[in-house]
Amino acid sequence: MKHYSALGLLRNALGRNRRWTPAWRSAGPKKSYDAVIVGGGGHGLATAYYLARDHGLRNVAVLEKGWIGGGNTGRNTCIVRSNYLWTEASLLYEKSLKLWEGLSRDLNFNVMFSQRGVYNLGHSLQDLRDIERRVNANRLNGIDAEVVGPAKIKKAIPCINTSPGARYPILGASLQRRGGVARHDAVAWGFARAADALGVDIIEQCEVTGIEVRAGRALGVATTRGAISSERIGVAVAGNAGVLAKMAGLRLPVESHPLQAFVSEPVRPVLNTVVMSGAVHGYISQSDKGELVVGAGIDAYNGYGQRGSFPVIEQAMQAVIELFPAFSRVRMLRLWGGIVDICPDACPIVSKTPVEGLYFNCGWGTGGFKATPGAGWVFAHTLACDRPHELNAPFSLERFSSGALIDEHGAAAVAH
Amino acid sequence: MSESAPPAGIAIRVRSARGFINLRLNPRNRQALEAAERVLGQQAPLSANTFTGGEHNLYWLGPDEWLIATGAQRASELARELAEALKDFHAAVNDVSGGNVELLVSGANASMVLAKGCPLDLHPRAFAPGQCAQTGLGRAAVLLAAVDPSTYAIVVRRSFARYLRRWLENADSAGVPFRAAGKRQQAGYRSSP
Amino acid sequence: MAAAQPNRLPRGGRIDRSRPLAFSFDGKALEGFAGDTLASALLAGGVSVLGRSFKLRRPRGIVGSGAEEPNAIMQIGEGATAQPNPPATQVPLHDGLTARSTRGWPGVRFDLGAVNGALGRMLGAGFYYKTFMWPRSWWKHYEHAIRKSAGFGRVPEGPDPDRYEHMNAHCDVLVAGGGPAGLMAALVAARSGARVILADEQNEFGGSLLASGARIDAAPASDWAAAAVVELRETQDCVLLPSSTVFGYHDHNFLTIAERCGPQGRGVRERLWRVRAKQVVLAQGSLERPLVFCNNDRPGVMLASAVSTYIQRYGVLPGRRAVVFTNNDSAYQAAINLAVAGAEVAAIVDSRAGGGGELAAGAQSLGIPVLKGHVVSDVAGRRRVAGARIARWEGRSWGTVKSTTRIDCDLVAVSGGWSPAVHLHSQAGGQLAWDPSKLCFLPAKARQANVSAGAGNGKWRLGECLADGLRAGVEALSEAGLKTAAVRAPDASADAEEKMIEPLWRVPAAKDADRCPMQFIDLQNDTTVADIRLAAREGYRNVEHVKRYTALGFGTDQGKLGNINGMAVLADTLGKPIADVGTTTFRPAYTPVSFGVCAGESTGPLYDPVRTSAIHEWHEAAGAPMETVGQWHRPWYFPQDGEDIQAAVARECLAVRNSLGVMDASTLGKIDARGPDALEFLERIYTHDVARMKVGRCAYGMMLGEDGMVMDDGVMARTAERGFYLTTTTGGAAAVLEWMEKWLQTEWPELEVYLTSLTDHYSTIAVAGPNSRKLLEKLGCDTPLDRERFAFMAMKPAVLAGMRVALFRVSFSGELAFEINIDSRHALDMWRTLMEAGKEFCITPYGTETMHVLRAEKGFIIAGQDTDGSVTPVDLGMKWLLSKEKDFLGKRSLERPDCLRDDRKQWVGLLAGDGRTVLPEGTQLVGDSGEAAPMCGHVTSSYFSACLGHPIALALVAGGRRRRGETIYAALPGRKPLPAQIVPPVFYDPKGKRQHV
Amino acid sequence: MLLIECPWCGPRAETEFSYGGEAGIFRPADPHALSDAEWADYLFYRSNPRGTHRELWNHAQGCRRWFGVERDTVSYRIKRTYCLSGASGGQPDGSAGGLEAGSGKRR
Ligand SMILES: Cc1cc2nc3c(=O)[nH]c(=O)nc-3n(C[C@H](O)[C@H](O)[C@H](O)COP(=O)(O)OP(=O)(O)OC[C@H]3O[C@@H](n4cnc5c(N)ncnc54)[C@H](O)[C@@H]3O)c2cc1C
Ligand SMILES: NC(=O)c1ccc[n+]([C@@H]2O[C@H](COP(=O)([O-])OP(=O)(O)OC[C@H]3O[C@@H](n4cnc5c(N)ncnc54)[C@H](O)[C@@H]3O)[C@@H](O)[C@H]2O)c1
Ligand SMILES: Cc1cc2nc3c(=O)[nH]c(=O)nc-3n(C[C@H](O)[C@H](O)[C@H](O)COP(=O)(O)O)c2cc1C
Ligand SMILES: [Zn+2]
Repeated sequence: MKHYSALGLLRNALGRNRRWTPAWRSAGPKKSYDAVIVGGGGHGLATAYYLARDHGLRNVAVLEKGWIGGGNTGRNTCIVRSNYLWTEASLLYEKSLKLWEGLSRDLNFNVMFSQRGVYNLGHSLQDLRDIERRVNANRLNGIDAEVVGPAKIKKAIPCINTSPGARYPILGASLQRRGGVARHDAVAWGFARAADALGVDIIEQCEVTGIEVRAGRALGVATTRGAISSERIGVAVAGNAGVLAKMAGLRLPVESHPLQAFVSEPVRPVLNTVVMSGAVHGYISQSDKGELVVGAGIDAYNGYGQRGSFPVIEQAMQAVIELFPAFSRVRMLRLWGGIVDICPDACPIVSKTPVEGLYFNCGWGTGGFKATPGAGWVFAHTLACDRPHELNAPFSLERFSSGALIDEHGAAAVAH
Repeated sequence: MSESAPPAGIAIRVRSARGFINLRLNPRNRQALEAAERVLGQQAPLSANTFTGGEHNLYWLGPDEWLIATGAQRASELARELAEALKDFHAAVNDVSGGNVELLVSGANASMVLAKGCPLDLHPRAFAPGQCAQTGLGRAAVLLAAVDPSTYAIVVRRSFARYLRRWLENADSAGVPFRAAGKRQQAGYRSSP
Repeated sequence: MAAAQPNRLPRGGRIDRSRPLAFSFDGKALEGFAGDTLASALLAGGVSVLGRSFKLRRPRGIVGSGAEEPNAIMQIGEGATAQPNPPATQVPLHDGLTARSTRGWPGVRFDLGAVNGALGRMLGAGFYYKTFMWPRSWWKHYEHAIRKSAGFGRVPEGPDPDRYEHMNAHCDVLVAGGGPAGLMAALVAARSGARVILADEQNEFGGSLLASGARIDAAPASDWAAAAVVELRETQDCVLLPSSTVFGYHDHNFLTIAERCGPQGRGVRERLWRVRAKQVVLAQGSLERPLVFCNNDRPGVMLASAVSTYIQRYGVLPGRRAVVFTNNDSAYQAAINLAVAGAEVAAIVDSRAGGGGELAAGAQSLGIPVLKGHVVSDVAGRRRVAGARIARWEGRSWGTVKSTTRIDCDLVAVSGGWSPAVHLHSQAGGQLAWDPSKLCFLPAKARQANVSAGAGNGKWRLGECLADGLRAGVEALSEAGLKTAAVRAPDASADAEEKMIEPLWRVPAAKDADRCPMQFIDLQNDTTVADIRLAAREGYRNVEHVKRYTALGFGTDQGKLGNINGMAVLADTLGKPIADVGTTTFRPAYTPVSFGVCAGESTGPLYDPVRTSAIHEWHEAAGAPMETVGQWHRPWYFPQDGEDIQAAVARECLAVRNSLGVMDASTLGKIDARGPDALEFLERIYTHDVARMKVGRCAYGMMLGEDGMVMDDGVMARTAERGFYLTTTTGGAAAVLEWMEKWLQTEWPELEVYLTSLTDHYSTIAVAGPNSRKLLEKLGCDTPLDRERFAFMAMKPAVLAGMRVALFRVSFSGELAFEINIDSRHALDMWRTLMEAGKEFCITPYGTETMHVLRAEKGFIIAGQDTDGSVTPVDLGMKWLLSKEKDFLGKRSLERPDCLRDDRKQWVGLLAGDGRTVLPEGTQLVGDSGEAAPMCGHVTSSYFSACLGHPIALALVAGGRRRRGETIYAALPGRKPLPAQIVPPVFYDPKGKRQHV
Repeated sequence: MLLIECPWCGPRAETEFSYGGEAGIFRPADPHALSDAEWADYLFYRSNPRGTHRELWNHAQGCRRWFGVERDTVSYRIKRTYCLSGASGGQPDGSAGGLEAGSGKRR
């Protein structure tokens, strides 16, 4: 791997940029690996990176059916925060946020993590109670959080509509200043490049079509590029988790739904932070290039189509205009969808499975981008040690039988 | 663009003094059906999305559900008679007069104004007089019925009536893209430069 | 005095020279004519630099004449009605229009940011990811600087004063695109009696015919188009939508069209057509491709077809001395048009050794020199093309050219061939196939009910387009099951014989591809050939990676101009066929659409219905502030003479406790459940033993989800042996009914039960307080109301004050209380009657806040406030509500290990240690006063109790019930933890005597 | 936006309906006889297939009937819709709990 440095950039520029080498090798699959990660999204790539970096496991392959980052990692609205309600969840996300804070340096790849703050708006008295409760819990868990009133919100976000006459007036908000956004594609590329440098094989255009299980043990995978054996298989395929589970004869408490987002044309800077609202369902930020990036709600039905229904977009538009009446004349440039893996309690599964040597990282639903480094970190630990880290122990499959669900619906109704 | 719009010219009025009864029974139970029809003095529509007129309007709501619209004075008494006639059957008769408001929307452009917020195909071939449907209008759920080629009856839940009225007035005031005039559906409203 | 239009031709064009229009660009006064676009008027006025590129800030001029324009991104108008970002080519000119360029500081002509251009090599693809990381803490400063230069236009300054609306439409055949192919398809469909919608994004139908000298049926092609439009307009069930872009092709043949209504829009600025089409004919036409050579972004390098359009349609001559550069025949037409319009065509530079076909002969007969087997390898000039460097073409894209000669010119008209606009076909999920002879992707198998026609289907010649449109129309009709009228395709003037296009994806330069001057592929994002090569070198080889690494096709034109060239260059770089590289994914919007039109009329006052009770107007008149509960507005409290909320609520509470209060509880959900199996059904739904309820009795009922968590609650009454009246929470009403129906219809269809919503029919008035019985008695009630004959938790139909009601003796306040359910038509009357008669008892209306305080004093829960989806009835201390005799929904879940833990959070009362702090709701509780103690619960409800004279709170506390009497701590932000004592959750009248009197 | 054919009312826009998840999840006859794992399977585990999915929809703004839909979760194409009979709408059936199947069709 070529180290990126200011001098290197200059030297390369003078050399007409001809000396750059691939950020990650296009590796062919070997017959066997110590660990195979299925899914070349942020989570899979981060898992491989931490496996190699922290657990010394370098004979590792990441198998991606298309191009890395082409799943939800490449199609999300990039919101990063850790102000979840329950201690179990917020500690996991906070671990991730801490990793985000050093990630560009760790990876020697600028993932453009921008801590511009995240506002979660409240529009009813019950919203305010929930905000108060969550902010207090965050603070006691050592996570930065504050409650702000309409006047302060208006000051920080001049184009927002805080009029008390609005249909759903803004009564207050929680603010996490350390929250923000990151450049989605760069996260996949940065992890890939850093993992590759540690010897991980990143294998694109390689779809896993079967999982070999004998006597309750996972032995390898069948792929469109041949069979690969490995006794440690970590699956991080987000919306496709159910499909992979079926290959191993398992079912999961997860359902796949389309989730849509859209961007506007680039406009001059108007929105310096991230704004989310559960009641007026929408969330919005402005990218470094100037597009307004807006997330809509999920479509109610199961779907693997990476596209959704237009009425959901209409509702998100109405929500944005409620919050920002001046955005009405801004124009939508492009809209797309991703397949999100929804869990009954709006919390993820990072867990061993009934099949030995087979591990699943899924169920992040509409909010797993922010977890990318943290999820990779705990999943790597789980694979390497064959037991969860204490941070992900609560997120096992057992909770669905024991009843120890971690219900983040309230805090995560717009869980991005 | 600020010039105000010539309204579409529809008339919106509340049909006053209406009473409503919700009737549930399984039409396969002929005896029950006939008992109800005897009280009503008319047939209940069995075809989906239709209504019958007569002394009352009987709207098909579902395969075992009808809305009976009648005079306000008559409703509670009729409900009692129905309940009495059906007391030996599995049936439900509920006076819902207080829960509904009936609006009449009329005018040559009525269907176009409604189409702004209603996903149904309101073309006269698809939704002819005598047809009705429960559907959405704006953000309210309504029962929509084609009374004659330019008149629709809309039954809406009382708590949504204020909203719906406002929605209709707004839709009317924005005019229609082209006038429904005679045979021609439209007159080009944009002159070619 | 009229501003000069130096480039306006003396005649010709579809503009109305009798209607001059004044406009301004960057403050400069200019003039054009009705029928102009902003672009044509600017060109007429001699403006050549219109913008700066995004990254490198190079000066840019107009390249295209339609949706493909990447450079001329404008800011139109000012204030609240400003419009950011439309390309000048798509802005119809109107009088007084003000336009500004959107990039460049201080201005487009002299831009300080242009230093970026000098740093170009460092700013190559992926530059950001490699830098700005040192020192770590500086990133926020770097980011600040990066963000400052973001974006093109500015968001308007205030709320949008214009209106938008939706229109639902249904048709047999939707035709997208009104060029010759689309018009033909629409004609045959219309003549066959089908319901047709024809939409075209331009303000006039005719597509390419509007700028064409061709003839159809021996008349000018535009006359044919005009006649077709007249016929369609006269046909019943045919809807013509000009200025309307079909921007989205969604599932189940649902398409979205944005209509720009303009000044004739009768107050509506834009309208969203939501169309469900049986069949769709896609006749979007094709997009011309530019050629890729050094400095090909200089103002004055323009698409050949755009040159023709400006001359033919707008009467504007975009240059005086032109070089036409092509690899196919179509550009010869531009050369001819230029020459006929009076420009000098210095040369047609044709990469093909054999040159052009019949059109070439025509050009030559006009004296235009044709350089066969040559290319333009570079242009001179910065703010405007000054000359073209011509080199011999050896057929090798990646070599270098030996020597060049310069031809002076101020216009280079380029054509690299045509790409069918397959956008909608692809959005609909259709496949594409690379055609190696036509050098373009053609629509292949469609996934939905659509068929492509015309240039959008790879038919370049007019005659073919007309015939193809007819074919597509006929196919669509037969797929829709409709009869087809006999229609023949008109004759097009003999289309010229053409020679085949030959590949020319990149023009070699004097130096190799990494060292030569920049060769642009995506003009808006400054993506160059070198960038694509760099991306490939760095391993970003998938076309989607290249897109994301170089921003190819990311701009407002979505790669209409550059994508295919980019893919071809990538294919070359990787040594793969273009077909294997493939395209990126096509997505809505075809061209950008405003948020406003997508939102339609459902904004502002129509954003979401406000549901109000039948008594609402009284509350409003009383000046009650409203609380939003679900969609409802409910009176929150009733302030008197300047009272604040605390004072009002204290007064209201005391009034209820001491005498008489009245509340509008109409928003509760109400359901009539009836049938032989109603009892059995409700046994399964509710946790308590419903069978024990006698007719005329009420009970508090609770429903759990199958996961055992509290879902909803309310009072239910048995109205008959087989009939029940159920109430739900305000917010839960609709969901609960739907959920009950789901169980009934899908799981237990054998149960004979009918559920009917009575939420709106009945209004509910709660009369509470020691004097409530006296009040009702005073009004005259046909039923005795005394304690014996109308016991607590009884229900009776009655006539009260002459009105028919259902009376419930239930209490959510703990006081003697009645709930009057009355036909909503009479609710306001009843309310007024109560208020009048209650004067002697100082009757006091109270709102939701007082209701909450009163119930909290009594330890009654509010589902959704004291519960949050993780709370079981056991946690609430309501085990008594769970039947031991029967199964009910959610019961099994309560036996899971986690639900049996005795350290679960349990609902308790809490008294602040200082006796005066009202603990904020949402306060977290900790076990001891240490700073970092783990949380053991939180405050769910908290009020100052005027009747008790101190604050009270309710909380969920881990193992709370066994910890009664213990002290825990409220972790108040910025303060020392405040001790609080755990107490039972009932603060007032724990024996419940008052409600029984 | 999907176009869903209500077995009673005919084809209607998706916005008139609400979704009810996978069809054919039967409520166990005796929940208390189930192990925690089996109960969890009934409660939370779903087949979530990529391809044909049998699911429940409710014509919420229309006739309020729940019915079955067979839909492809990739193409979103609806293969058919059907009235329900048995528990959880598992079995497609015309009888619809004693109601006349398709009596809801347009005249
Ligand atoms: C529109 C949208 C907005 C969102 N907004 C946010 C947000 O603001 N903040 C936030 O935190 N989260 C957000 N999310 C959620 C977030 O994107 C995801 O939770 C997260 O990116 C998941 O990462 P992943 O690596 O697990 O999955 P993915 O990035 O989806 O990676 C999974 C990979 O597995 C591959 N794969 C699938 N099947 C196979 C197979 N058989 N063989 C090999 N490979 C396979 C896929 O091709 C894919 O590349 C959003 C999601 C969407 C769709
Ligand atoms: N000589 C050549 O090589 C060559 C190449 C291509 C085309 N042509 C000529 O171009 C013409 C092609 O005819 P045609 O009818 O196929 O196309 P056209 O270009 O004449 O018309 C297409 C129309 O569709 C509109 N349109 C595109 N996308 C739209 C959308 N999403 N929504 C609404 N409107 C949209 C365009 O604005 C245009 O008016 C013929 O005359 C043909 O000879 C010639
Ligand atoms: C945060 C973010 C910003 C984006 N900005 C743009 C943009 O400026 N221009 C653009 O064309 N697409 C933009 N996209 C959308 C992508 O082009 C693409 O639609 C998305 O990654 C989904 O991939 P697909 O459409 O190829 O399936 C953006 C996507 C994300 C997640
Ligand atoms: Zn229906």
